[in-house]
Amino acid sequence: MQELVVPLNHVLLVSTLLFCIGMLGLMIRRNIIFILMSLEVMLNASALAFIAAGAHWGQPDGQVMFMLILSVAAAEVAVGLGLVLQVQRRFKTLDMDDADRMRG
Amino acid sequence: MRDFVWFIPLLPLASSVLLMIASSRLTRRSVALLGVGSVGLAAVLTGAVALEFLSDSTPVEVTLWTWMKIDSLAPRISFYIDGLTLVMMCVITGVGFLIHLFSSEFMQDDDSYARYFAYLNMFIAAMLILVLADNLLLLYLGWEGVGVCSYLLVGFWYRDSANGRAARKAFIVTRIGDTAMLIGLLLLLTELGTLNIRTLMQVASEQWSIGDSLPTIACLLLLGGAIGKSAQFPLHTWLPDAMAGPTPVSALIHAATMVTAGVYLIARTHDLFLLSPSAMHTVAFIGIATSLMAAGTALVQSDIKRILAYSTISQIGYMFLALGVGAWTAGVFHLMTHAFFKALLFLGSGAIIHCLHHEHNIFKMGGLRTRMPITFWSFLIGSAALAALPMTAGFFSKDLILLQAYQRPDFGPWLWGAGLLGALITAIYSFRLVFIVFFGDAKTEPDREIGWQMALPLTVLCALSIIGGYFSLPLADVFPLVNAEHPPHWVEIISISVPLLGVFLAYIGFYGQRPRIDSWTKTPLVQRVGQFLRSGWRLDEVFDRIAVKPYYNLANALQNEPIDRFYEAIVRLNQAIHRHLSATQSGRMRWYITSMMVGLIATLGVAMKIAPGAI
Amino acid sequence: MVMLNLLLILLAGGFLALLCERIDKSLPRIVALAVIIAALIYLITSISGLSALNALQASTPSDPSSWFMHFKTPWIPAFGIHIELALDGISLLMILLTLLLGAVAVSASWTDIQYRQGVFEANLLWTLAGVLGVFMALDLFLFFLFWEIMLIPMYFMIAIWGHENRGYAAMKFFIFTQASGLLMLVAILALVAVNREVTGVYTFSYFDLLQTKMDETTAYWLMLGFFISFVVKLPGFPFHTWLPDAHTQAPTAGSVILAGILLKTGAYGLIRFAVPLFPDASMHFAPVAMLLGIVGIIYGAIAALSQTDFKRLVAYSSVSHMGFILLGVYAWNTLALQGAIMQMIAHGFSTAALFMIAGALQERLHTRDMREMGGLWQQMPRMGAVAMFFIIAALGLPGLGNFVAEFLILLGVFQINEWMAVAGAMGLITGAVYSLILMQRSFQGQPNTHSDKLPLADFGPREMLTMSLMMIALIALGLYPQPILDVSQTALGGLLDSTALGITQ
Amino acid sequence: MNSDQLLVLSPIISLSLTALILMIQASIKRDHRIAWWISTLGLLTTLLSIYSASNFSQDVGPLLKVDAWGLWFSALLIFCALITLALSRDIFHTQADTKEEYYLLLILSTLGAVVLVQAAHTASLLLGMELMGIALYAMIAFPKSGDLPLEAAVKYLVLSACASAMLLFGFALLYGATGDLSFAGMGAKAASGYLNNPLLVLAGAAIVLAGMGFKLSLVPFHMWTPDVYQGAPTAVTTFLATLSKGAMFVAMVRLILDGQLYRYESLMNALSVVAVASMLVGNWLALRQQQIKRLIAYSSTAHFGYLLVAIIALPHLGDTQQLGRAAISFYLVAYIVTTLAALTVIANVGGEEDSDMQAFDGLFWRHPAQAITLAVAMLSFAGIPLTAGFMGKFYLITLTLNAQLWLLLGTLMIGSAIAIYYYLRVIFTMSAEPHQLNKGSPTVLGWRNPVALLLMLAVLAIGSWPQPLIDLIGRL
Repeated sequence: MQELVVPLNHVLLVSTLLFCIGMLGLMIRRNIIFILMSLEVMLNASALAFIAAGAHWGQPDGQVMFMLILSVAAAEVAVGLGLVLQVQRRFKTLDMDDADRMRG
Repeated sequence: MRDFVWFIPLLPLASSVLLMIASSRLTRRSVALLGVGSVGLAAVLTGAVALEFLSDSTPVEVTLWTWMKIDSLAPRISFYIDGLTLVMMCVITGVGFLIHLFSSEFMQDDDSYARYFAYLNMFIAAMLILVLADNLLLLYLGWEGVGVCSYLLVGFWYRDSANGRAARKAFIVTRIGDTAMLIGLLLLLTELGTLNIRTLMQVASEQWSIGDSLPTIACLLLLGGAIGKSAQFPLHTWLPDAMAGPTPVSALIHAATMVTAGVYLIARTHDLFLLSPSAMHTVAFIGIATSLMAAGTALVQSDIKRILAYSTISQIGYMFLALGVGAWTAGVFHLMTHAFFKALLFLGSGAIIHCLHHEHNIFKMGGLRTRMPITFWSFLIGSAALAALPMTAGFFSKDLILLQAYQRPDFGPWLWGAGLLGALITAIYSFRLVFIVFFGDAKTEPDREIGWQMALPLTVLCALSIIGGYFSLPLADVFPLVNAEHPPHWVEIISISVPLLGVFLAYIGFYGQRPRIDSWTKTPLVQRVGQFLRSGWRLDEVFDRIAVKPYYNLANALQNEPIDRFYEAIVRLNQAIHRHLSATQSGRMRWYITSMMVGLIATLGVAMKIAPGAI
Repeated sequence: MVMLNLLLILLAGGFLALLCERIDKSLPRIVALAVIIAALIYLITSISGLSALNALQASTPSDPSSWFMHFKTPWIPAFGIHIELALDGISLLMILLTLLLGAVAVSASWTDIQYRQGVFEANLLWTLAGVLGVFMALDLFLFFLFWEIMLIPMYFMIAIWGHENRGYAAMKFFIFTQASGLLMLVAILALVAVNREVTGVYTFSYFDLLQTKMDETTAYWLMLGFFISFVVKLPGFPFHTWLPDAHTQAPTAGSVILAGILLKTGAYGLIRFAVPLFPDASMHFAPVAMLLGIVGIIYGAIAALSQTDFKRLVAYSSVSHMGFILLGVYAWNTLALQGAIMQMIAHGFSTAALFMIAGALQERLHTRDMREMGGLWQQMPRMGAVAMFFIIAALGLPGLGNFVAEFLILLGVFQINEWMAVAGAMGLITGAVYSLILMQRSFQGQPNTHSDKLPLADFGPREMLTMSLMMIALIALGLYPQPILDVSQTALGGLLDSTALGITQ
Repeated sequence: MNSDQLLVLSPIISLSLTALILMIQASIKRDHRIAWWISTLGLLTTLLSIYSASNFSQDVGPLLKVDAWGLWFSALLIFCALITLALSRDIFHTQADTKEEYYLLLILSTLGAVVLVQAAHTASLLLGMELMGIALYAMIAFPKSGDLPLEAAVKYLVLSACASAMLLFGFALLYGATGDLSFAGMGAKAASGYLNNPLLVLAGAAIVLAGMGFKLSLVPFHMWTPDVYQGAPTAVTTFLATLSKGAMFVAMVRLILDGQLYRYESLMNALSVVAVASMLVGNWLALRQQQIKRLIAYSSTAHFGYLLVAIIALPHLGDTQQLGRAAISFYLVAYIVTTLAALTVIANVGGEEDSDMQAFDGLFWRHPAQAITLAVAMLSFAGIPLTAGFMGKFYLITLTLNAQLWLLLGTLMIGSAIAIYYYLRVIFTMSAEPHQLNKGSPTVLGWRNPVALLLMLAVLAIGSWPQPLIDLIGRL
């Protein structure tokens, strides 16, 4: 089982880091395009973790999950970009901090 | 006949109810007929009962129904007649009838004629119930009933707030006493298991022995009720103010009947008081102290009714003195004579006030001797009886009290001496009144002389004030015999002469040497003393400061519900939290993500901090 | 079935009142009155045939067959919840009071309610139904249901037809009672759970839960849950603050119902549930409860004095009077309990009448502020005399119902603890103070320059009829309370016995 | 795959077919009336297929676990979808553009939800969740007019995707620790001492629960809720509030039960913290909220906080385990039905954009039926007897008492007490005498009136005659 060159924990650490980077991106970026990119990073972080775990256990399941995540991410981004177009057309900006009409 | 004694209180009660319901539909004449007639009929019936009683003096008990019955508590609506009750009934219905008659003219011009008689009748009914009651609870019913009627009548002219204040004061101050009495009732009921007066007295003497603390407490509590109702120190302050009511009311309630209810109560429960010498002493001392104090105050008043009010307080003080020294019969005797002459005086003053356009100030009167002769003579006779001049009714009763006080072991002579001093002052102030009002120059012209409805009662009361002293009361079976040892002659002589001295002094001071006295009263010291006395020893002020003001302050502090501050604080806290939390909903996505991040970290922290012990 | 029908009559009557508004605007009040009278007649004819009642047969709390009536049918079997209604002496008296005051309330709403009277009368009838349910439900789930449900129509009565500050008052009223109701709900469910641990079955029946054994701490906590809920409704100090607002803001009929009946459900709850279910805990707690009662008596009386709003003053007087009930209930002996029940009835009438007078004044003067009144007797002598009667009744004049109640309570308390009784008796003095001030500021005293000029109509025949009924009731209670005492005694005896057993254990 | 399995999968198949038919229809004739009818019939067919499947329950491969519980909730969710359909019909009737895609999205989202409630595996969970979610983004942004829907959609998309990422990351960690992707396998392996890295399990589970907490708008993952509720068309809000949340909650219960997450005390502690925070913060936020849809949003936070209490109580129940599951089911049903009723009226009265409380001024007098429905819903939310919400609360308190979770019980009561205020405020607003300002009676369109009444009756029926539902839930 321990055929993995890099120990599982290390990979998981990397993917955690990636995840955090994505999250941080979400927290600090205001442009919606960058926000979507950050999301992509987060999703890929978990995909990486799945792959590592699958490799660790010697199962194909991890990679299956990776595929699924890829397609899900693609769908998300597709809808997301559609919305971005609308946002640009309506709000004339991509700065999400301006989208705060609803509050309280 | 005596079995139908319940008819006597029922008559005025029914008339009262009728007057209230049909007030707007009755003419003045029929109102008067109903109001006066019902009491008159009650008086006649009382007379019949009294006559019957003279021939057969066994006490009678009439039970109407059981008021309520819970376990052993079973007070009944039940009447009991013995000598004492009969004396009281005669006074109430007799004097009551006269005063009703007087009122029918006195109140002639008042808009609320029917209401007046309704109240007055109700008072008679309640007072009759009070004296007829065979148990203390029913007595308490009458007791409170007369209190309410007194309240209603004092505040009869309700549109003047001062009257309302006086009425409230009267009710509340007596209510303080009444509450003490009610607690006394609770105590007696709990300890002795009954409120029936005769059973109670019997059980009390069996269960308790002289000097026990419980009877003392019970007596003091009952005494509390008595001093409230009978306006004794320190709960007497309501009575002078109660003069705000119509004058016949003052005559009936605040002189002749209601205020003597305390005397009746103590006389009625004398067996209990006999168990507690200290309570007896208290009664005596309260009596004599009140008597002196009120007499001193009466000396300097200028309102005719207030003078009489203080004199009433003072006279009831004598009755208390009598009760306190065990001179039960003397006390009740004085109660009766006092009812006669004080009613007379009040009605007399009422006549004056009626004819002088509601003038109360004696210094604005004067020279009325010739203008209102009937009033003058009745007032003179009344004052003589009040001053206890020999051969008047007041003389006999007061003399009896003083002599029996003298015979009291230990401090008897002291009580006697104080009583004499009181008698001296009494004579001075009563004749001061006579001299100032009826002699000298006329200052206000009376617009009329009184009619027969007013004159007749005055005349009858005059007669009673003179011959009342010769009545012998059928009280021998009620009270224990007191040793009738005759005191030394000098005691009696002094007792007789002191009032005469008082009259003489009054003559000098307020008629003969008036100017000199007047200048004397202008000196600052006398002024100040006078002021002190006039204010009723500043008691009102004291009570105001220690009780009334703090109570009102407290009430004002509670006006806006301080407890609510606590609940409001909760509400405000929640609102503040809401405001702050709402502020976090800024609408900015980045901030939302930050919150999620924080939440994630917190969840992770809590989840991983504690080692998984469950596995 | 009689009990169920009674509820149905009122519920259906409510709908009828609602519907007939379309036919004629003045019809609903007639319908409401007719419905209440019909219910009253139905109840009286049904109970007059009861041999147990005629023989004044004592009932045992734990044995439903000894009660006057008992009805039980399954409802939610999964939790052992039944529709269980039962009637004993106490319930019977309370139901009669409810229906009588219900009729009074309709009379009070006769001209007072102008806006959508049909909806109002419907709410009134539904409130009555809820209250009847509270007085009859002996399944704790059902009891809680009625307890909460009756508040909703009441809430609407305040929120829709109330006065200027109705929103606040209605909200406060509802939140206080609901929040405390939550405590009771938890206590009920916990009691059921405890009982289930012992017996293994779910049951909400009062008769089964009465014998639940539990340890002292549990009992104490559960008792507190019930206690607080009932005391909020009573209301006892320091939970009374909703009452002045609710009473003041409610329309007249609402105040009548609220003061006359709704408060009594709290007292009823204490007598029926809080003490018998947890006798030992209650006895331990009694001194505190009695103290709260005393504080309530004095506090209510003092706070009443400084009020300028007629209704607010009467509301505080209710706080004071309800203090007597709390005091009496926790003395837990025959005398005090009889007194407490008497107080519920007498206070029901006297306060209802005072609120009606307040309503009548408001209708005529468009204010409840006593600073704008004064000397009104002259213009309205009948109203003045009636007011005087009820004020004097409220301050406890012997010969009227309130005195009998207060006397019995104080006597009962005196046998438990003299000082408590003495402190409670102070309420008689303080009561006199505010009562007379009320009279002084409204009907007596200096006439207000404004109100003096208004042409004010005195009480008319409808109002006088209503008032005389209540006066007669109070006089009857005061002079011959025996029938009432006898009926409540049938229930109280058993209640006292059953809790006495608990104490000795 | 045998025929039984095919039968139990029939609901999913039926929904998929409906989606297909809708697509085909779009290519033949674009008409939204037809689309509406197809969707409705499709959903009804699905309901029927659920009924026929209800006698068989079994696992379908490792991915789906079709049991009575899941089927029952599938039926409930489809009921929600039907209500949403009924509400949507009138909304989009009025708009000029053709809107058939909306129905397709709705069916797809429903399909996702049905998969979600039957998911027994990470992959099916992911698929169900995303299918449901992605369709929802589009539904939220569907109206062409106004900025709010768009803003709501963007927010929901980003935040939801973030939550999905969290969820997946958590699963990845769990997978790393256990080597199994099915819930049951994870639970078994994690519990059997197979693992040498307990922290990984805890961290993974915590992150998963956090991700789910987002979908259930539990504090502190709740912030999107009011904005999305407000911005979305009311019909979609209804869909989101009932179907999406309900499905996710069922999935969460499955994960916690099958994955045996309840064994980890610290995890349950973390859930307790979240529950307490949700109960309090949710109610506090709603306290003086003027937008009624936001108010419902905040109240949903509180209600899922209450529901979480039931989950936390599960391991403490001992012999009354059955009660726990019944409580969860009952409360969820009660909450969903009540929410449907409330939002139906809001859709009716407030229209699409305006959900300000003012629109409800004097509603009792203007439109009694709607007002009474909303009032009943509010009372049900508040837990007043005779309503479904009360029975739910009844279950919940009984449960908490049995589990002896005093802190949670206390919070639950405080939360409920606070909640009375704002629910009552709605009722009070409706009972005010109508202002002249207020525009007559609302435009109540065709279907909605009977729908509202139906839902009100359901709320009352569940509350006053709960025995049938109790029996039904007991059999699950």
